[in-house]
Amino acid sequence: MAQAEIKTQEYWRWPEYRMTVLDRDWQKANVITAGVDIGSVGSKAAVLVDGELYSYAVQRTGGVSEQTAINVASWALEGTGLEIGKLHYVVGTGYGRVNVPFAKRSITEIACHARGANYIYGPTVRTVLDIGGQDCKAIRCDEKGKVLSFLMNDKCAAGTGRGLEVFADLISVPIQEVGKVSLSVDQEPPPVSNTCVIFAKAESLALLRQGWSKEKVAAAYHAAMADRIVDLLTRVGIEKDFVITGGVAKNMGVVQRLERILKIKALEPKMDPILAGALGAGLFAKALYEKETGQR
Amino acid sequence: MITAGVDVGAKFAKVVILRDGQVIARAKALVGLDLLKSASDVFETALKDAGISRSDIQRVVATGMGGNAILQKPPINADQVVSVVVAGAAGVYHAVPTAKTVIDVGAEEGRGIKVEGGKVRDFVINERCAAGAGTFIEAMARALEVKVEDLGPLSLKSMNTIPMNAQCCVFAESEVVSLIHSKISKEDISRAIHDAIAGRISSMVLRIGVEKDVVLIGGCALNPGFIPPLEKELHTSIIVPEFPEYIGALGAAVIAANPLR
Amino acid sequence: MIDEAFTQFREWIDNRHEYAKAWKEKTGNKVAGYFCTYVPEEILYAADTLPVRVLGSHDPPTVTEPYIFAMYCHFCRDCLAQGLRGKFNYLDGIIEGQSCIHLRQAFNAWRLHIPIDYAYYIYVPHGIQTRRAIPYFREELAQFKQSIEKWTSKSITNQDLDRGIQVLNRNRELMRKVTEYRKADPPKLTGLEAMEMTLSSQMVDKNEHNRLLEQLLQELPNRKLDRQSNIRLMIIGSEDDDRVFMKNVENLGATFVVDEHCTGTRYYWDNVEPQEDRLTAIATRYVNRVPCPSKDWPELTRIQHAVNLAKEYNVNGALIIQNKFCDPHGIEIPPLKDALSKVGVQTYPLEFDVTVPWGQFRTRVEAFLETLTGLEELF
Amino acid sequence: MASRVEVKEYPTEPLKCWEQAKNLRKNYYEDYLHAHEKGGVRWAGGAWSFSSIPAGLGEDVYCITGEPYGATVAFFKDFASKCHDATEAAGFPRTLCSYMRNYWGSILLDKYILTDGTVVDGYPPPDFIWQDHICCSHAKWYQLVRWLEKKRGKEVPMYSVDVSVGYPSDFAPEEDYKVNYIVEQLSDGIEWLEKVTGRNYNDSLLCDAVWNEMKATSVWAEVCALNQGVPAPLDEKTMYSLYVMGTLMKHRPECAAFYETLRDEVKDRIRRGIAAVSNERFRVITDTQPPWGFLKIFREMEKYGVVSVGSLYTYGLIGMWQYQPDGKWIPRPIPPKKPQTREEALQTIVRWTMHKPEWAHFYQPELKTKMMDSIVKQWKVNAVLLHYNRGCEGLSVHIAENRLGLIDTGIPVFPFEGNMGDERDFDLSGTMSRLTAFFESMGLRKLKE
Repeated sequence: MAQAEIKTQEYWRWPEYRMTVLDRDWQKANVITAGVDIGSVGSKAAVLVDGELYSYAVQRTGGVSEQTAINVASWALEGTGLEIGKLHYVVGTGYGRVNVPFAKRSITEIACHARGANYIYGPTVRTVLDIGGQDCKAIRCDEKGKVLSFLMNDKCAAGTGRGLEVFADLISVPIQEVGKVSLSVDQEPPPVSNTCVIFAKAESLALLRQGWSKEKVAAAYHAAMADRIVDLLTRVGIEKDFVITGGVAKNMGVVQRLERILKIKALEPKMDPILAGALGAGLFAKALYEKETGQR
Repeated sequence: MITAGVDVGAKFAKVVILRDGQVIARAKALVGLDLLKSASDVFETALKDAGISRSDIQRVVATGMGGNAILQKPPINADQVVSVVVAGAAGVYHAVPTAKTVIDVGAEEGRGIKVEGGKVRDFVINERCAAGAGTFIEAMARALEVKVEDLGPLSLKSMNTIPMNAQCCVFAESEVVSLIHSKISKEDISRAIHDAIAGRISSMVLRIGVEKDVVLIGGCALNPGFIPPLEKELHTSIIVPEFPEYIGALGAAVIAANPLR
Repeated sequence: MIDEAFTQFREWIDNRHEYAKAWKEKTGNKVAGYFCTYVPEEILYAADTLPVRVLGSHDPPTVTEPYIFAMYCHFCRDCLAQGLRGKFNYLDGIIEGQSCIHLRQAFNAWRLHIPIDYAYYIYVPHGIQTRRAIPYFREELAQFKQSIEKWTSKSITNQDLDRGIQVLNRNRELMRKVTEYRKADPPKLTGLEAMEMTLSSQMVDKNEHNRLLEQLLQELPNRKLDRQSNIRLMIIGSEDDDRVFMKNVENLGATFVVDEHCTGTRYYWDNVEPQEDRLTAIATRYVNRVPCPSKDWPELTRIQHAVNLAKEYNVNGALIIQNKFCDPHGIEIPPLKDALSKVGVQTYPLEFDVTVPWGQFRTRVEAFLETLTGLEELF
Repeated sequence: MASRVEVKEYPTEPLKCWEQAKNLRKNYYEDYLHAHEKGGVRWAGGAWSFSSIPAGLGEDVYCITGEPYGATVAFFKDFASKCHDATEAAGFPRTLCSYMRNYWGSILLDKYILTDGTVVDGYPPPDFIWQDHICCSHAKWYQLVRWLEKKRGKEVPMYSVDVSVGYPSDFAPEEDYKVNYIVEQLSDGIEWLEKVTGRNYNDSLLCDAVWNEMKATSVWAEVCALNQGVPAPLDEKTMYSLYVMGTLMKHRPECAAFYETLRDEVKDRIRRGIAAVSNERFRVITDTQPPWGFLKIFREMEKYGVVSVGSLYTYGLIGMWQYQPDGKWIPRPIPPKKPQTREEALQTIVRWTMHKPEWAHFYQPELKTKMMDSIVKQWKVNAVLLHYNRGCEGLSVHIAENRLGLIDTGIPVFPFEGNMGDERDFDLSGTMSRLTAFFESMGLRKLKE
């Protein structure tokens, strides 16, 4: 009996990375805090010295969030001479926020993304769109990065990072590339009609088999994704300045389509927007530490 | 008389070659973007396996999502296309003649078919939501970070039931993630996943009514974790024929052998 | 005593079926299931029949597919599923008082597919804002009373009706008294406790429920809840008996201080005002009560009532619960949001299904609580 | 494909009164739009509202009924999806009635669409709302129209009639206290109409309107009864453009007149053996509103020689029927004499309306199953296609029970999910492949590409 064996090349798997800001020295700092953002797909740790980003790491969330938390935090500290024990205060956020063993407190990614966006993009930010692995959040905030109101996508992951991963796999294009690929069409095809991740995949597959190019299908998929996200944004109401955080913020295919539909430009990120949640948590950690030690 | 059935499914293409009612070859492979090519390759393998050539085969009947792609197209030159429902019924009649109810769970579709002597009396196919289909299991396996084939066995180790809402596949996936984060064991989560999918399938099949014998076919029939909860939901024992994923192709081959059906 | 009382409420809910069966044993009388709070229980109590409301089990209703298309709310499917699974096989009758067409399907499927001696549908008018509703409903009630008399083969006298009215009014008064103590800061009881009080009252003999409420009320004033909670929440919307959700939310440090649900205050907010013609008195109560949105037109009176509650109970924010596919409540979400925000009450909408995905909802609710407190001290 | 079966081809030809139908619809929407320019009054309400009552306000009273408007929107998918986005942005759940969402969306976008797809800027608000409450959404729908208009600074008075008194038997007199409950609301309504319009009410116009309505709804049933002929002179896709007149203006004289012309033409088609579908060989009926954006499924069906001869929906949403003692289901004959007074008119129209065939299943699924079974037998139907319509809880209510009931009668049943007004809930390719599988299991083959 013949049986072809199954190869799985993981186009959805994005690279994990870390970095240290060399021109900063934690030895000279009064307050060393960290924010650990355990998302449903990616986990991020940001270490802050006196409220400035010092080092960070981004990796995929594992099955056991405690372990993931320890791994990502340790990796962020790698080679800095710092260790988890030396951190003054750690705040956990994201899906697994309550499972960060060394965090003194957990705060939702909603509050953290608003605060983090305020740090990354400055006080003019009023609307934050965070496109995460399985959730999509539209947040309205004030000049301090305090949340005024927010909305999350309904119980459907269409228009989230997870959907993109499934799609990248389908058209065998690395996840970091799909956005770019989707833009390389001379004319925008109609969006895939289906929002359910599985059916959108099936629909895209059918299109590919009808002879559509990868680019064209990618465009159709991204367009549908953008439509979904716009629905959410219009519900919460969009006000300038508008920024996008989370992993998908790096997907030009989604971002440019959003900007086209909304007729509003998203601010250029000064640093990796996937860090917004962890940064916000780190900043809250600083505030909490100062509160605890009576410095505020 | 030699006939062949080719089932071009959403994930796999399957071929069955029949000589006077006896299966002489089976083959399957993942389908790529080019349906005709994928199907033809599997077809070739099956021919080799049977030690015959296309000209030895009187009739070829195609079925499955991509069946039309090989209709009267070389090298297979299928003579006819029949729907998965009709093929499934015919295949089950050949494999388990006593069957009254057929449950067919493939990659993207779940189906329930009421059969009488190989004829379709009524059927139901899952509509817009893919929960309750093979892809669902795959997505869950990825969320749990276990191999798809391990998920079923894992679930059998669990003693606990956790209600899980499987309306939407990815929604369920998020539930899985939150279960992971709330320290539920992989065994229990796998169990919850299979209970949920069994719930979806059975509630669909109940529409057409469940009459013994109940036969489970399609790729998901290979998943052991799926059968106990399904039997529990439907209050009946379930028969899984040999090579359940080939039943559609078998049915097509059977229909090819009896063109007057 | 207080904790015993609340434990008793909880146990009544957890053992609802055992309770009803035992009651039947003990009294030899009939037990009637009902779906909607528009069923005039006064008349059933007058006939010494125990009305028990069919409420959620929160098991996925996997057996209802053949009878109810899944675009109808999970609650009506959950109700039917329990019937089909034999959970209510002790019922002598099943009754529906007209409200939404979702529950109407649960009733009809029950009538058609579950063996039961007696099934009755009361055409409770929808036009409660018209002046014609009360006299019309009085006629419907007369027919219902007749039918019940035939079924229980005992005639219902004015004294019987007074007895029925008295026990229900008493139950309503007592539950309203308990609710008063939710105004206190911190409140004297949690939202979960309040919910369990109401749910149990829809399941057990109200005479017994009243006795327990009376005892509870003696000590409640002196109760100190030892839980620090700084956020006063309101919960509003469709039928809601999801105790797990209440517990989880209150574990996050908020307290539900009032609700607007037919499984909450809406059930006991209005009494029957005595009149010479008892049926007119009852009809008047059900026509003028705080309405289900399905009957609340052309004016949006329920929303005004919800706004008043929000003010009286001094709430910081409100969760708007919509059972997926519940049209009457779904339609009112935007005006309700509007009206509440006008009095400074922020809201967050949540779509409920038969099981609530706490993992997902937790983030929404926690973030909502954070926006209410604003994490002020951290900015 | 294996050998094709040769089938007899019937002669076919387009309907002569087609243009007349088109114009009636076109004018209807434009009359509403321009009512004020002619000094007229315009009102909004449902297709089932007692439209003959406002007719007593004068000859220059124009209305727009909500469901047909929602369907018109649905027919133009791009505009429909803009409407859905607008209502969801406003915070309404997407699971609500899709006609209602199309209608609200049109208001939120402040755009008005005509039958030919022309989108006019500025949604014309009605002078008053005259509605009845039949499902959970009907009065709520217009209550929210009112709320939306108020946000735009326009006060729209609303009156809605409660008809939720159940469904009377064909073989016993209606219960007076139920009839009177509705009649009293209507007479209160007349006073209300006078108050909000400042006009004097004309009872003889009311009597005319009631008479027109009974004629129109009875004659439409006669037209449908003619479709019992083999080959069917009309197919359902065509009937959709014809029954709609009754949903727009059942109380108007031109409606009754049009149905009489149509009836005579269809009789003539029967005499000459003219078929709607030339290769008719398998007759089906459907149920509930179709997914309006996808009427091509009917053309696909024709490739298999399948013709839909109608549905309880097309026959009985507007058409009035009744059972004879012998069990035959026939067009409901209109009363012997025209009502002369307000009281007579109200009594007559209420008793008439209570018997709407499509009203029965709201309370008793068994009655709908019985009517569908009568259609199957009297119209010689081979199978029933049930549209589980996510867009309309009112007409889909109890539909699963109807499926079970029909299966018991031995007729093959094919249920499919969709939505009359929201294309996101309808999967064309999936539905077609399931439908094909069904036809195959019925022994049918594709006759033409």
